Amino acid sequence: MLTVEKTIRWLNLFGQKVEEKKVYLSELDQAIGDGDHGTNMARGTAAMKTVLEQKAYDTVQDVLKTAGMALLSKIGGASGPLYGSAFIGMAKQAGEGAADVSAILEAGLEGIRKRGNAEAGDKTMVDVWLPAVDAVKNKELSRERIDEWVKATEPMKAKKGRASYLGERSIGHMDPGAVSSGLLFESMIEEGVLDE
Amino acid sequence: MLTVEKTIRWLNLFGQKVEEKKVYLSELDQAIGDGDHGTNMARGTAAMKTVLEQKAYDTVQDVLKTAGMALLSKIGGASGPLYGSAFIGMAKQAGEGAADVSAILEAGLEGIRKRGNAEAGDKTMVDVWLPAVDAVKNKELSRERIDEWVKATEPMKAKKGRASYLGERSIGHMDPGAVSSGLLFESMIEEGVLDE
Amino acid sequence: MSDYGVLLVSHVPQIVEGLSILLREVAPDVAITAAGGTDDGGVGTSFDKIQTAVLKNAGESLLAFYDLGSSKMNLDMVAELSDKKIEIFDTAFIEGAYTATALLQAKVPYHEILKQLEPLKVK
Amino acid sequence: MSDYGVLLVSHVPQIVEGLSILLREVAPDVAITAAGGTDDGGVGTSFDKIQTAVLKNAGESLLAFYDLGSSKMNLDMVAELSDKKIEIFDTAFIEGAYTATALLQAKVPYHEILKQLEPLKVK
Ligand SMILES: Nc1ncnc2c1ncn2[C@@H]1O[C@H](COP(=O)(O)OP(=O)(O)O)[C@@H](O)[C@H]1O
Ligand SMILES: Nc1ncnc2c1ncn2[C@@H]1O[C@H](COP(=O)(O)OP(=O)(O)O)[C@@H](O)[C@H]1O
Ligand SMILES: [Mg+2]
Ligand SMILES: [Mg+2]
Ligand SMILES: [Mg+2]
Ligand SMILES: [Mg+2]
Repeated sequence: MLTVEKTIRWLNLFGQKVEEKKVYLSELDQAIGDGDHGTNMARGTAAMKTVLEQKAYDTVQDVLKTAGMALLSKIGGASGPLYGSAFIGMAKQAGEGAADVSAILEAGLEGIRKRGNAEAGDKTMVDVWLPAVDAVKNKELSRERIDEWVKATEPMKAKKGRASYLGERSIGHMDPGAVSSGLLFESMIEEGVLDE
Repeated sequence: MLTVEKTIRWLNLFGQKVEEKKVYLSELDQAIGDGDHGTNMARGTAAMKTVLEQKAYDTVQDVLKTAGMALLSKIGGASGPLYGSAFIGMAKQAGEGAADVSAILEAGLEGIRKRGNAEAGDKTMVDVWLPAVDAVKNKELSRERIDEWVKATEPMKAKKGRASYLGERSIGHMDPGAVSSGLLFESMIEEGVLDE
Repeated sequence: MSDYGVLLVSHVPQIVEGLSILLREVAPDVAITAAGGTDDGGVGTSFDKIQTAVLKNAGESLLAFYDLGSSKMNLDMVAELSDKKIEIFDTAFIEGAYTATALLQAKVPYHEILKQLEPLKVK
Repeated sequence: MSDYGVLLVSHVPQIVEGLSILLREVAPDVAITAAGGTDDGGVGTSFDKIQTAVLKNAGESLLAFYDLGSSKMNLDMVAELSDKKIEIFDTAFIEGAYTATALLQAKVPYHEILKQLEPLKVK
């Protein structure tokens, strides 16, 4: 279950991983996009860290909503409104009760899908979120499986986002947003968010 | 027939009329375009005047070509390549013989049509050039008739150029390029270009 | 002032600056506001800049145009949170904005403008 | 350097400056040159500026994009007088230029690029 502290630890670990992988994420984006996914995400998560430190939070909903607004405002690329919608969706669901992590993540996925209209197989972050949410539901999320989903975007042909302009040429590269989403789910495992 | 001197006098009178009607031409363009036809034409004809004064010309072809390049380079709006193409077309035809004014003007009209693909009734300068070239052929060009053709663009619905974006709303205004073309033909009459 | 305004969203500040110049020339009476680039002027779109452009626009009902898909997502979010009615057009960015603005200036009715924008849809 | 280059022609200098920034980000290896505004920086197009942009472009064969119809006429004239092969596309200006440039960067063959530009035709 999510508590205020666990949520903040989760998000800060995510930010730390994004910062560490910043160059790598941008390199992935250079191949099939505009090469800024790493700097975008690092700018967003840095802003998120700052606001999360600025005051004490009473509810998980509040933490998630604040994080979402920071990501939305500061990322500056497509991933801004997407992660923003995910976190705002999760916040709304957390308002109904923070115990059901699976329902919260499901609401995050819904936020992303509503915003970007991507389907499974379109070579986007949805290709990690979709199976991850399912795995959380079945209590079988693991680092190995996350890696598999991320890698599975490599042979896909992009149908959404900048990579979709490349058509066939988008094949053979991992999707940067899938990789950053992988970091988000990894951080969940590592911070014990999924433990009962 | 055209001589070097007559051609230069014709073009300078045209430039003078354009300068006098500069504000009016721009006002017409404000109603159905971007309001710059007067300044565009005045800039072009001023540049034309300068180059025509810069050296002595041996042939009518040379005068027309020089004038065309000045208009093309300096007008800056759609009328630049249109008048430019007209004069370059006329220059080419004048190379075949400067006596046949009617054939020269016909070549000018061809230049405009090739460049802009406008048909009769599209509410463009073509709606003056087309009947004017015909009238010259039949030796019946007059100031009154020119005025009629210019005014006849008022009820037309624009199909080419910026005015065409307005659809029905382009109706009820004279076409600025038709008005400036009227000045060109008026100047021909006044400088005796059409006299035998 | 018409109750319609035009909102321009682009990845690069210069693009909307230039487009605003182009549009003001043909439509001096139409309310036009723009958001270009990220908060720090880089390539991208800024939710905050879009929100400011919506607020600053004198129009109550906005016709919005954008360059690439990601600006549309930011626009969408602003539209959902805004009190103004914001219609986002999936038209060719510059051509659609030019057409709509010129028609607004000529006081062409809204439904007629929609019809003229239809063939410019490319996204 | 590919033998294809991209040529951008607009009525306003800022529009092509901004568009060049957008394109260079996704296509650092594609030759891109631009002509915007009249000789004195006003709104319009300049035959001379277009001619210079053609000459400065490292590409031998140019894919040209423009904003409004009158820039096309100037482009046409430059194309007729130039030694380079210049293909003018009647596509959505920004969207067409973005698509073509991204595909050139990805070394997609020319005929395939033409196919992808087809649905972006709006003029
Ligand atoms: N419509 C969409 N739906 C879901 N995810 C998307 C969509 N468009 C883009 N993305 C994700 O966003 C990532 C790119 O983000 P980023 O580089 O920050 O933005 P931008 O493309 O604007 O530069 C992609 O790798 C992809 O995962
Ligand atoms: N395709 C075309 N064919 C013929 N004439 C045209 C065409 N497009 C525009 N024109 C003429 O050009 C005139 C506008 O010229 P101008 O205002 O100088 O250029 P712009 O429209 O680029 O500002 C119109 O009044 C019309 O007569
Ligand atoms: Mg990117
Ligand atoms: Mg980006
Ligand atoms: Mg004009
Ligand atoms: Mg103009």
